[in-house]
Amino acid sequence: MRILRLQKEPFELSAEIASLTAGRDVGALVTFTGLCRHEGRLLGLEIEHYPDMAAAEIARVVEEACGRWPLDGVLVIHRYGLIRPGEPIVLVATTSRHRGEAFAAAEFLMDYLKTRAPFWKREHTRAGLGEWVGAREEDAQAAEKWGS
Amino acid sequence: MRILRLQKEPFELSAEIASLTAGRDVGALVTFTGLCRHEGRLLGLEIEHYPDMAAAEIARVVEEACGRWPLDGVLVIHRYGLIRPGEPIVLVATTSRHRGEAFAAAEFLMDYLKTRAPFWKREHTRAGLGEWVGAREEDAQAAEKWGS
Amino acid sequence: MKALYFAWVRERVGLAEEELAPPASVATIAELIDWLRNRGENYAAAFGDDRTVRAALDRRHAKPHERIAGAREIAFFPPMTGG
Amino acid sequence: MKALYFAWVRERVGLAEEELAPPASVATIAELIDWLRNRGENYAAAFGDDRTVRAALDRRHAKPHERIAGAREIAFFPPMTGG
Repeated sequence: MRILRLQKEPFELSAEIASLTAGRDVGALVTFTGLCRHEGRLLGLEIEHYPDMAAAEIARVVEEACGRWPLDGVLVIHRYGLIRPGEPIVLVATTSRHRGEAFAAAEFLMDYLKTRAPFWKREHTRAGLGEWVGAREEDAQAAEKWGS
Repeated sequence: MRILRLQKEPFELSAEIASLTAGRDVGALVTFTGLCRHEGRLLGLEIEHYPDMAAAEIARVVEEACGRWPLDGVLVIHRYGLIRPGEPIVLVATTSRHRGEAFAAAEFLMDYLKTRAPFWKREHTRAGLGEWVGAREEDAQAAEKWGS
Repeated sequence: MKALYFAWVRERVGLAEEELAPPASVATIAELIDWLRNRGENYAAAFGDDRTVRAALDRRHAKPHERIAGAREIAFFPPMTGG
Repeated sequence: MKALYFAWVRERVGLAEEELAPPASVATIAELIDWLRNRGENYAAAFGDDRTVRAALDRRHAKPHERIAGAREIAFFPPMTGG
């Protein structure tokens, strides 16, 4: 079971997880949700993306994860457009027989998506569209730890 | 924010996560759900526990995790009694500013709970209460990787 | 002291809990287990020959060499399988 | 070939996309970037002096030394900040 989606709209964790696990004999489920923070000043984040490449790149990263770990299910949802504080930006979920594999695959997916999926965040404040969010060196390092 | 609970009743992922994140400026959320599998033959799992020690041990493991990683929130719910296939047994959730810490803490919590929290699973089949589930050597190894 | 038994240790002993009054010569958890083994077949079956059975003193995990003096509650159980 | 620009590369170039027809001497991505830099201030500002700007050929990440022959679409963008 693989569910990969790019969308503008918010999503709801339980409903998404239900579609990944319904009718399946799942033992271990790991989810990661990345949320938009307020940080005391943001009205939101505006996320620009390269639609066709984003879909293709997410599919490639999922393919890579499925080759590394015996996963029963993988779900990746990434939003674009304006995202308000408290709203989810990205959801990754993995199901597997044993938890170690589900944890490793979910973290791998996030590390790879961060550095390979073509999305760019921009801060939205009272003054309007502001600074582009800079890439974090830690994200590049996190992706490197998985080897190539 | 720390939420630690032992309960007989099922729980619902979204509602539990909402209580961990509501009104907080959360950036990264990792959840682990352990579910009862059917395995083509089980009517469920009966979970026996040592109530006072289970609560104390979960609190100690959470304390240890909070000492190792800068977590904003931790949630641990563990059920006991009869659990039907498809139902959740355990939920661990961590929130943090960065995802690496939330992932590490959630996996640590599960590895420690598996080998330290006093719960014992027994298979429930058509023939009645059956075999006690044996401890997995992999679980002991998983806990050891975090050092002491 | 109060002894608690869980899971298959409880089933083999045939009791969920009981009061124990070991002689003063029984100082450690390992010595208490040896003393219990000699109380009957049920205890011998529960504790077996190896160290599979775990113990907790006053709701904290404890090793066989630890002393039982002062503890109000000791629990015996198989390796844990929660989570 | 079609060129796409994203995020601050798009803003500095002043275009989201355009058709490019570089001379035959422009063989690699790095050479295409050098050629673009000489087309105007906006391109020079977008591509800067270093290699911060990333490229994709036909929707796959590509390194500066890779050849552009045969590609229908090239995209230029800053390091990614999704997730």
